[in-house]
Amino acid sequence: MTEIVRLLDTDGTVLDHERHAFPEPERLLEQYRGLVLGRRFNEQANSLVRQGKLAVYPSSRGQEACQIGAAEALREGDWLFPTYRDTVAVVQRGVPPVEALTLLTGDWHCGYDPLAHRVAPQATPLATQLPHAVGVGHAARLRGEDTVVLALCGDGATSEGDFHEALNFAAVFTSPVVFLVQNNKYAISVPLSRQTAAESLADKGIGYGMPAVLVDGNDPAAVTAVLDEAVARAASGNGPTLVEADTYRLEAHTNADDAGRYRSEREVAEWTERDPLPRLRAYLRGTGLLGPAREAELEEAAEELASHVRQGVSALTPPEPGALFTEVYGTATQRLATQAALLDTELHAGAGVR
Amino acid sequence: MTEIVRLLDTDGTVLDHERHAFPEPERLLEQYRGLVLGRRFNEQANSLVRQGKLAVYPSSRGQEACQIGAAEALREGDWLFPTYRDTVAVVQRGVPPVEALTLLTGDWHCGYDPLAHRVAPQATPLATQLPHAVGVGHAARLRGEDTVVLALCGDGATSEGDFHEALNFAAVFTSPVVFLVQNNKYAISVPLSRQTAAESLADKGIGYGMPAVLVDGNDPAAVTAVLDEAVARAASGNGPTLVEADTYRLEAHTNADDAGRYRSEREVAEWTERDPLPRLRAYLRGTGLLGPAREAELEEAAEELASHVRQGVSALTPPEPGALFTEVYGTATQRLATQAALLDTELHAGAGVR
Amino acid sequence: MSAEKLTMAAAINTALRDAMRADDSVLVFGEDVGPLGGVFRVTEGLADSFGAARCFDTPLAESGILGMAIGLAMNGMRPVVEMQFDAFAYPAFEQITSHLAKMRNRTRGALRLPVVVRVPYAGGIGGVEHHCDSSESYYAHTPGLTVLAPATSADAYGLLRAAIEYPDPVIFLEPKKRYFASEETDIRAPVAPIGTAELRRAGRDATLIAYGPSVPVALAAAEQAAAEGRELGVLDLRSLVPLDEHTVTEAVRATGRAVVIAETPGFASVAAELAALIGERCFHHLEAPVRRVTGFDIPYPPPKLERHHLPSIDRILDAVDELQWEYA
Amino acid sequence: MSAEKLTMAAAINTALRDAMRADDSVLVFGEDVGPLGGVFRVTEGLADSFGAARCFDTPLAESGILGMAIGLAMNGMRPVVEMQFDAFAYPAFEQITSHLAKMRNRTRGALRLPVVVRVPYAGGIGGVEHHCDSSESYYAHTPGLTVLAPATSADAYGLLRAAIEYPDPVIFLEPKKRYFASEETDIRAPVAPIGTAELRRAGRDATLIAYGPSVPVALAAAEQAAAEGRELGVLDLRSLVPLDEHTVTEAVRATGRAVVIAETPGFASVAAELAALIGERCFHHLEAPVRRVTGFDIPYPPPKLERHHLPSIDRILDAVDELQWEYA
Ligand SMILES: Cc1ncc(C[n+]2csc(CCOP(=O)(O)OP(=O)(O)O)c2C)c(N)n1
Ligand SMILES: Cc1ncc(C[n+]2csc(CCOP(=O)(O)OP(=O)(O)O)c2C)c(N)n1
Ligand SMILES: [Mg+2]
Ligand SMILES: [Mg+2]
Repeated sequence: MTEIVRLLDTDGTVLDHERHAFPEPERLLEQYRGLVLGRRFNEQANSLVRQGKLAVYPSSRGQEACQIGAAEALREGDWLFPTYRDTVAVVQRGVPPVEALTLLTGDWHCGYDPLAHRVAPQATPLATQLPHAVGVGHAARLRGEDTVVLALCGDGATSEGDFHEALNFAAVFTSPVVFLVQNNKYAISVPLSRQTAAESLADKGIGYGMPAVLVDGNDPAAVTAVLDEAVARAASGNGPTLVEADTYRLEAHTNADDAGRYRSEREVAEWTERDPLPRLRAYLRGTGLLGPAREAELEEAAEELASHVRQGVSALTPPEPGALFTEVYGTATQRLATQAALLDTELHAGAGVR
Repeated sequence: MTEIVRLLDTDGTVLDHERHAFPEPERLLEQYRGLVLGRRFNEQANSLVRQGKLAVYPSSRGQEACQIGAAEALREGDWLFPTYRDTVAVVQRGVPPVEALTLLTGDWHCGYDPLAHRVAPQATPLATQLPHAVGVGHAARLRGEDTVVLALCGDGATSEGDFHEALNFAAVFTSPVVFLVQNNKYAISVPLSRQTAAESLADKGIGYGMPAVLVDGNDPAAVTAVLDEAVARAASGNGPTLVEADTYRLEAHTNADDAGRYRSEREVAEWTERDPLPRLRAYLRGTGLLGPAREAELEEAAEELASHVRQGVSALTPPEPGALFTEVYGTATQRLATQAALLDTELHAGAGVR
Repeated sequence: MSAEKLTMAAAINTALRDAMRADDSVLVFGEDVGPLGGVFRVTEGLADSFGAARCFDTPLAESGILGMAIGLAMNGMRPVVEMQFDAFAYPAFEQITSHLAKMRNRTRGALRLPVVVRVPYAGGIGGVEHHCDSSESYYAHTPGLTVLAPATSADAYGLLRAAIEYPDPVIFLEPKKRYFASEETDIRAPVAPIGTAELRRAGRDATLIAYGPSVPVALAAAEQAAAEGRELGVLDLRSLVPLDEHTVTEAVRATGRAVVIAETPGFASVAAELAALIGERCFHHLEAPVRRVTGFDIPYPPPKLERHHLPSIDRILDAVDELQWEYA
Repeated sequence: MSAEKLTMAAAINTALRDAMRADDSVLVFGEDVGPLGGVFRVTEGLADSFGAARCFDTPLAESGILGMAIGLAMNGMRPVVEMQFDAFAYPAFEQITSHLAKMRNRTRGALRLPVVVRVPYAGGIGGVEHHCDSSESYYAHTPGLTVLAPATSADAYGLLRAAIEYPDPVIFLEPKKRYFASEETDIRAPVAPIGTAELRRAGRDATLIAYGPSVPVALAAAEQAAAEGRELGVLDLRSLVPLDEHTVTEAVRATGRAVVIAETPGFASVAAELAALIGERCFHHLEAPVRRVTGFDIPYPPPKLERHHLPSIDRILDAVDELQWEYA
């Protein structure tokens, strides 16, 4: 059975770590900032759902170590391929938070420029983004660039054919892709036992001839160490890595879900014990890097982010209806021109005509 | 690296075999009959192509040990899921040879009754038959039957998403399915190195939590031993097995292919040395079970089969054009009734009207 | 049992329940259909009532689900699978077109596949991308598939029962936005068989032809037109394949004017088929060109813009206005 | 270079070669397109000339191929992928509909995908099942895809060059049965841009509308009709999306009669779209209903029966005969 990489215990004490370099404490302090802000972002998004300002929000509460770890493992010029659950990673990677929420406010399908940020649109159809990641990495390699692509997916998504095809392509083409599976134990209501009969998802690496690592996904230090290695391997031309992060979705799948139907409060409580935030906090307090002043500062930054998101989302104005037609093709077809004209006429006729 | 199971050396001498039971020599004699007839069938089909009586034929020359082994491993009531390349297995399983060739004569898509023979239609879209096999096995299990399903595919097909989904479903549902991958080293022109970066295809078993075996696919004794075990495991409720058979396609992909474009004669010559026929023949001669009289008998049976095929194929009459419409739905739609009437009118108007 | 208020979700749940009770070989499976009862709660309670062998969750893989259903059907079962949302059936497209649709034909009737594929489909629920596709045209275009699109709770019940008993594969399109619309209905009342359209409202001036989510919109438009002095008939197709060509042409011949209404992008769609068919069969009865009021030929819009895309009462009535009444 | 005899396969090969020479970012990949040169030899010699980095074989997985192409296009490349046969593109259906078609729209134009998907398609070559599907209607129905179907070697060259230079995804349908038909052609002569139909033959009595493999059949029918005293125009669409609606309606208005010809099953197809469009736009010019001569609504037949399925000269002329000439 694949051994799990863990560098910090749940109480923040440092564990033996022979094969993996423990990250610089300063780096972990930076990450802690991300965790605090990410947690606050998740909470803010939840309340925007309650206020009806987001259609839905798939929270990553409990998975923030993966979110921040993924974004922080990448260098400038690297690419991130997120799913619907990875908004915190997207924001950490530099996408303006309100743009990252555009999908969920219902204003447009993707609110940011993927090329400018090297962050692909958040993928909803499961596992479909993984072959794209391979293509992006392959293009870079063809041009001799050392770009690395980090692609995220969930445990459920590993069952899809596209997961298989992407990992296999990456291995065959020695593509610079890090596949990070956030195994949060559920695909909506369906438990991991329905996704695999293997001991771990990392076991799949062998079948692709690809190095695979199982990491404690709630241990920010371990996530960082493992992803650093995988990114370095990819950047140096040694190909892809499969990383399975053992983590847990502390909240329901989305606000529309009722997690009580399929899992126990006890299970949630157990995983709350392994929450990455207090874990890293305890470690950093121990090192002396984190004191009350710094903590207050972070709280403030988190509140600032939250208020920025609140205000930004409230200030959003949906695109003009005409936008429906402008970017379907580079040049509108005769058919679309006719349809755009029809809508335009309707809108100018205005209300009350009938 | 997965070890290969081999019980007979290429010269027919018996090798050490601790973990696998060497099949009864009488059983191997029966298999030898299958090999001889299968080889002759392949040759006959090739010449029918040359005569323009088959549209195409994907020969299994060189892979007959897998073909016969697969068919013979099954018990009454078990199911076989073949591909386009597995006509010899289909015939060995009891499907009348001419019915098995109907796809290739162009008379109809499938010439036999899959339910009567428990042999699925030969699948052309790669790997798509594998999830079907899981469903057939699952249905049997739900009814408490000990049916086993043996599903065939090639090395190329392992790259398809459906391969992944089928193996994963089988493992998760502990389905009584034996997946036999005939790794004949090529997918048309594409070599194995473009299908996987792993050491063996059998390595994929681990990722599914499924036992996997790599077997010398040109060793009829080893194929039999391994498939027997896999079938027994499935029948007793212990779930699926992945079997990779190391073999080689001695002829081109089909008559339409030009194998000289992608592989060397030397490579073919090397594999000809490992041909399953002389190998088993040498062993059987050594045991004394096979003598000149028996060999002559088999030759005769093979010629009889060939002539039966020749005559049967020549005697085939294509279905009436009206058959195009009768089995699209149980009851023809209004649209199809109109179209059938149109064709009927045309056919009755006859030639020379225009 | 007589009429009661029932949502379409409840009607479908009852149909599944009754079918499972009537026939042991009926199996319900897919993603989240087990303990959760489906993301729309359509399979609620089935796992409880019939056990995990009859109603179960699978690994998350639509092609695998469809493929397994095909195998189960090959071996005596009657699988009813759920594709969680319209666009998430696309991974199963090869299984649907190359196997599900063709197996009967391929084997000259020896192998029939009584599989029902339930697809919650179409828009109007404020769903984000990939959750609101009108995918009916892909299926209706594929020979060998029977494609149903109920608009009412009663039809949802009756057609689903008929679909499950059908010897051949059925794509069963459930208009999401009707799931929780509750209506007075007697689900046990007999329902017209698969392949029959139903005139929901008579009207001598023009015929509105709709199905699934567009039927209530068409009825509302007809209601409003009546207030304005025009009598519009509303034909509910119920079944896209087989299409009730006879009833369609009769209804249009009776009025001489037709508007086809559907959420699907119109290009090369079921709506195009209807316009083409009417053009072919009713040519000398038509007083005006057949108009299509469909979704635009664009990807399904984001939630805040979807109302501009969907056929609306106004857009339908505008189309009716343009049916060249000056020539009447 | 002036006119020479060139098969469509050779014209496409030359287009790929010229495009690869003109632009380093053009990549050709798929199954067997490398050393083998494709099962139809369409990519012959490209791997040799441009190296394994520019023309290569992938693992055998169509969704992976399409997905990788999307990623390559996201990062500056211009992939030209081959789906070995029409029906073997179905595993890539989700990638095509949910990503390839939608990426530009999803990102409001920020991400454009200059991907060309070459699909050897349609029948008439005696191929066994799954090798002869007319899959154009699936693609044409999907908003965001440009769908081309050349009928001649010259168009195959010109349109493929244009497709590769196009900023958006193109489904490029290559009629297999035309691959080895050789015709006098000057492939370097300028070709009308994407989105323009071409009147291949003028004729005042009726208009035959065709594309891809059906164009030569339509031309042959027109030839025969001429011998019988009827002048039929033949319009070659070349581009299904965008459809040259203007030229179609002009051509039909000029004759008042139209027959749409296509191998595809007719139901909810591109042929249905044409009939619907003509009905809408040419209503007052039509002397007779638009007739569709298409493949039947059945799975593609086995080789020995395919001739009964495909639009034939006789079937086209029968349809022309029925265009209500008695009213003329
Ligand atoms: C192809 C596809 N099928 C189904 C869905 C519906 N769906 C959305 S999220 C989800 C569960 C995904 O689980 P997992 O991959 O573990 O990711 P998580 O949500 O746990 O982060 C499902 C079934 C989808 N988005 N795409
Ligand atoms: C989905 C799909 N894609 C492509 C093809 C075309 N094709 C037919 S056989 C073949 C190669 C298959 O190789 P492999 O699985 O190794 O089987 P083998 O022919 O060697 O027995 C290909 C690409 C197909 N039949 N189905
Ligand atoms: Mg999960
Ligand atoms: Mg092979």
